[in-house]
Amino acid sequence: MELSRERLLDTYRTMRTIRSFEQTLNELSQAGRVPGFLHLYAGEEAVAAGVCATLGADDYVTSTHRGHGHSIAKGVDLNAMMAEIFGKRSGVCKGKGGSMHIADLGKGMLGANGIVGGGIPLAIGAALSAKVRKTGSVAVAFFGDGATNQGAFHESVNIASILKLPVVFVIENNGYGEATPVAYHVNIPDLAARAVSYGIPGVVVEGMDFFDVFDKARAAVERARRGEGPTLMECKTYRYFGHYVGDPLTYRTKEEGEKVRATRDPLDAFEKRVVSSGKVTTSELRAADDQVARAIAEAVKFAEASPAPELADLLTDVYVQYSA
Amino acid sequence: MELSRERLLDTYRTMRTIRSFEQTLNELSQAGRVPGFLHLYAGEEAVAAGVCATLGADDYVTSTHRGHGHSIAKGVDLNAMMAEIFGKRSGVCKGKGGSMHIADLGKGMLGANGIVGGGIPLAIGAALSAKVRKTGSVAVAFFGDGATNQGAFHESVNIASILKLPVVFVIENNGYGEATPVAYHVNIPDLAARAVSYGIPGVVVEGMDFFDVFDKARAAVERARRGEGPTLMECKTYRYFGHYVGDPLTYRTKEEGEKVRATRDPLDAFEKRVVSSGKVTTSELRAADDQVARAIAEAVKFAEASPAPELADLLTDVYVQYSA
Amino acid sequence: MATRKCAFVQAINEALFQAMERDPNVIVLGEDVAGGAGQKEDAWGGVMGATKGLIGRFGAQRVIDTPISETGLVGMAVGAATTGLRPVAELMFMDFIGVCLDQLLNQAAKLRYMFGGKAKVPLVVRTMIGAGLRAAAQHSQTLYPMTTAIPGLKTVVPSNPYDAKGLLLAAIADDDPVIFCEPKSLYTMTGEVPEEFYTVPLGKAAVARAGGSVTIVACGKMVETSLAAAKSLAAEGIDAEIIDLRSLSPLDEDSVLASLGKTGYLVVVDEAPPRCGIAADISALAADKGFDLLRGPIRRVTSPHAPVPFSPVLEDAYIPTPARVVEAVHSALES
Amino acid sequence: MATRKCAFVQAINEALFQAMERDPNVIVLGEDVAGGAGQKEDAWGGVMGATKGLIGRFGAQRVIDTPISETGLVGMAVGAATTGLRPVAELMFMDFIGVCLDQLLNQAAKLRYMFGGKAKVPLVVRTMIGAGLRAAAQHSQTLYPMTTAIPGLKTVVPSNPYDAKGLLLAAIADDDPVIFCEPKSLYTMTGEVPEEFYTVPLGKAAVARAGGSVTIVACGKMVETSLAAAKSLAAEGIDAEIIDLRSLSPLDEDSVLASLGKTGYLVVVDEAPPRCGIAADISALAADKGFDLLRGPIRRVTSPHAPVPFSPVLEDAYIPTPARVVEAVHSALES
Ligand SMILES: Cc1ncc(C[n+]2csc(CCOP(=O)(O)OP(=O)(O)O)c2C)c(N)n1
Ligand SMILES: Cc1ncc(C[n+]2csc(CCOP(=O)(O)OP(=O)(O)O)c2C)c(N)n1
Ligand SMILES: [Mg+2]
Ligand SMILES: [Mg+2]
Repeated sequence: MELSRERLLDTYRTMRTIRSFEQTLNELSQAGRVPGFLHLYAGEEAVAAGVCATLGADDYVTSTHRGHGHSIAKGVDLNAMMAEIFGKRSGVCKGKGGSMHIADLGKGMLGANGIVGGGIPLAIGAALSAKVRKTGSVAVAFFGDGATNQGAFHESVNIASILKLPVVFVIENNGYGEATPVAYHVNIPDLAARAVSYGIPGVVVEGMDFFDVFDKARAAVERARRGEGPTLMECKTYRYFGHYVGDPLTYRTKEEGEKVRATRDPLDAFEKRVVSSGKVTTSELRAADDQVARAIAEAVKFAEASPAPELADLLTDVYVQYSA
Repeated sequence: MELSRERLLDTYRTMRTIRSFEQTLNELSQAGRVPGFLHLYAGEEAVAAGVCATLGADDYVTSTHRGHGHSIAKGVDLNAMMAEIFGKRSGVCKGKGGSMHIADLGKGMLGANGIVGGGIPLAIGAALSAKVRKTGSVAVAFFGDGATNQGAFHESVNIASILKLPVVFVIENNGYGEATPVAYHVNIPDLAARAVSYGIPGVVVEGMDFFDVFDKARAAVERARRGEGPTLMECKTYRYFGHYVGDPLTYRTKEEGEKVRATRDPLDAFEKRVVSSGKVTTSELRAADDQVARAIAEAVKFAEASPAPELADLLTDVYVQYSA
Repeated sequence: MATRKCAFVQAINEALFQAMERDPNVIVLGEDVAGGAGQKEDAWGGVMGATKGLIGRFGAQRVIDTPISETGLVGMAVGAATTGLRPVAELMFMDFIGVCLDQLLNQAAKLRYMFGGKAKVPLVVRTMIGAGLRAAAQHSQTLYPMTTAIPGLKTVVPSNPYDAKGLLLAAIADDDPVIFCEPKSLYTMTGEVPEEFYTVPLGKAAVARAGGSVTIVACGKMVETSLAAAKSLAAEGIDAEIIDLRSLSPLDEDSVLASLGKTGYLVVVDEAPPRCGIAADISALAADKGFDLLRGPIRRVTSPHAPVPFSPVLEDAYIPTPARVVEAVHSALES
Repeated sequence: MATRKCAFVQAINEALFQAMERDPNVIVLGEDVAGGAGQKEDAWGGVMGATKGLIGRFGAQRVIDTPISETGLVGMAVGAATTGLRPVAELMFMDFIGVCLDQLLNQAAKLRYMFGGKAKVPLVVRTMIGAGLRAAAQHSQTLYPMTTAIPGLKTVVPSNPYDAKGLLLAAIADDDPVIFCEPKSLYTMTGEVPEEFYTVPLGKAAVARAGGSVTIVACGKMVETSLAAAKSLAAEGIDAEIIDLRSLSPLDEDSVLASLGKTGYLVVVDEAPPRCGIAADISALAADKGFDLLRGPIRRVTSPHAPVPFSPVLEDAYIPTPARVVEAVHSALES
């Protein structure tokens, strides 16, 4: 474990923030206090945290409909995220995007995306930009197991391979695309095997283990930064909540979820590992929990207290300039 | 060589017909006697002939912009094809489709297609139809190396795999997509390796050798008919003419083409093999050549003599029925 | 016919059951149309339950869950339709048409013509349209102008449960490809629906409200909006006639012109943005074939030329309201 | 400025050279835009030669051949535009928009709005449109109504070499995504073109012919058709004014209405099929804001509601002709 105590605590805070953010939203949404549809990231924290821990501020990520975790891990402001989800003017997108379109280009977060697979081409574009402008940045595309069946995935990975773009493709294989199990929607045990089609490395990752994600992401990011081209990482993970808040979850057993929580929970695993390493104490982690809880409560308060957009906002930001 | 003398002669006639058809069109087009753009199949005869020799009249094929060979091998009437390419009312599509849209559903030919990769989803649809209606038919999708980089390819092969559809995917790897060499547009030596992504067999085929194509296609078609799902065949082949009639062919050397013609020509190879087997004589083949030459000349005469479409045809066939 | 109150989404569901009962060549396919749990009674049956129960009744051969591969699934439906089946494919949200348009634009719509009439494509693509659910810019669009513009496709938009069932059954029986647009904000709307099989013909508009002062043309959710506007207008003595187009292609030009002949004034209400949309299309019809009937300018009430915003206050301002329709009618009548 | 005769396709080529010279962030990408032969002087430079020579001058880092993967290449361009480049992507034929629409409809067009104004997408997509080359139904469409309808995109259609160069340079300099439609049948048209860098502003129509009897609105290839019609009309004493829209979005409403104010009569000529197209769009504008100026019905001359046929005799009957424009003008003036 080469990470410093500070970085380990940072990482823990990131994962705990994601978990608490999603648990809080689950409750708020079920109570009818948040508009719209929410896709929660709880359970998959180690993927976003592990990958983003290998990135700098100038690196890019593209995300999905299940994007809160990526935004938090990439450092997007919690208050601004929460306000966005509430549809408020103080939101990171002025309330125009909502949960499915959170973006913060200043943080290299190129957007959640409501189109399955839609962010993958954008990621190779960011990588092309880095390559042509020689900025040294790397781009990461996060997407689900289901998204690997979209044409956009196939075309993008191939292009990235032949142009040797500095990009890492991260499959978050949480076992399902909506209600459809991965064993139904593909005919192969490991999605990482699809790397063969593009002549790039394919890596299977234990996505519930921050350290496995971190190590393998670091290798992939370094490879990309060296100009050697893309890597396809498949992180085996699990989503704790339904596909969306309100999903009756009829397609999987209660036991399945309970077993994952009991045996593979990414926060538990992390805690066990770092505490037993002696680098971080349990009480430090509990203090972090409290800190996170306060930050989330603060974010909710901020969001609720923020004013709604103004009607004039309806017609701004469609174009930079739109007239003769 | 288990094929009977008659079938061998049939095969030869098919390949010779394709070759002559294309040579004739090349001349007619350069002389300005045929409207529109033409993509010629000469050089790739063994693929269409070899695959279609394993199919029955009730089996389906989908084709590409380079579709004359598939149509001829599937038994579409020569006169009707030629008239179509001339834009005549006696054409197989009444002159409305032209070279890039030749189709004859009665022969199981579901259409040439001007959209690269566009026919592949149609082929899995025909296979689904066969499966649901339990007709025992098989569908074959022909497409180029370049088309394997289209999303439609990826999505279709995956669906076919998980639904175990009776379909065979035939890549005609002729070394180029337009002016772009395959070694540029993909990063792997064999496109057949893409089968790994779908958990289906991938087979590399010497596409200039009718017998190799025939044997491997037969295995794939039988597998499909048994309900065991799709196969991805990569036929290594070569196109003798440019991408389209008029292509300056600046992207490949003259020597490259001459070498293929001298060493791998599918008609020469076939002739050598069947004559040395003793099943067919050279003079039988020359007689077939004459027969084919007459048929092509006949087709051109038919096409040229045929009347143009009538203006009323402009508005028919848009819908089966279009009114309240 | 025996009728009873039934929600819009149930009317859709019932139509699918009845079509599948009558014809073994009708199949349903799409993402989670069965719903992941195979034969189980509690399978999703589509994200909104529109296909619920079909898998239990008709089995996985005819109710086919697909991967998230719209080009593959829509194209497969086109190919299946050309070779003997009558597929009903679900494109979950019409916003997703961008990942599969080619199979509609260049294949389904054109095969028959390109093949000189030798193919037919009896395909239905069911898809959800419209805003109002706080689903933001990529899940709220009203994109039927795009398919209406494509020769070779038909486009249908029901505005109530009765039409939803009858139009869907007509679409499935039709031998041409039909894009069947379901306004998602109407899914919970209830209305009288016959239990039996019946069809509502494609290409025939309905008079949703008879009146003599002004013609309001609308479809889908905007029929409800126009009816609400007509109620306020009636209170001021303005008697609006509302034409519910039901089919956008084929278009029932006669009904629009007949109403215009009665009233002389026209307002077109549409949820799509203004450019190259249905509101423009109907205006053009009236300004050409109906010019002599027109007694004033043609006003359009549409969404603005902007994406659909997430925030409820903005989204509510985005969608045409009864108040805006009333205002447009006033403006049409006053000039 | 020094001008000389230059073909439309050369004007495009020159604009690309000049834009790339001025700004290292401008890149060109697409299928065979270099052309397979790498740095060689005789590389294709696009199927029609529009990008010829760029690879030799700017190298493979900025002139990028892509696989046949339109979603990948257009989406890559969108992502690159959002992160500092100014990509000019080539979508060879606009007919192929069906395999990549999502990246335009839901990404390029909406990122800025969805992100609350924090992104800009300075992207140009160059694409060929139109019939006349015997290229049949999947290589001849006029699909700009589709992109015009999408809020967040701009759509431009030049009608001559001068505008082609100036509009393309303006599009590349523009900070919003622009769909740049090149009528392929105009590629060989010649005209006076300045050698220097210049721009023609987006959103400004041109008066292609001044006149007082009737307003004809057109764009692209149909400007030429309308000019030919005006010539015959002039012989009968009908003095047509022709408005060349140049930009479809933003639309120069004022120029259309100003001309209508002069003439009182309107004919809209467009190569796209009639439903939900530009002809309908302009009609709707006139029937609303220009109603009081109208002295007769608005006639539209468009392609029929049918795919583009292959056979030359049918294709020639498909595309609007000067004769049909003349007829429409007669009909507009007579009623
Ligand atoms: C193109 C497209 N098709 C379908 C959908 C509807 N949809 C939203 S999320 C989802 C499942 C995605 O599965 P996966 O990629 O595994 O991501 P996960 O939800 O499991 O994180 C689907 C089908 C969509 N948003 N976009
Ligand atoms: C979607 C799409 N993109 C681009 C084209 C233009 N185009 C026509 S043929 C062709 C090359 C196809 O290459 P390949 O699949 O290898 O087939 P080949 O021509 O070599 O037989 C291209 C790019 C097209 N017709 N459709
Ligand atoms: Mg998943
Ligand atoms: Mg090829």
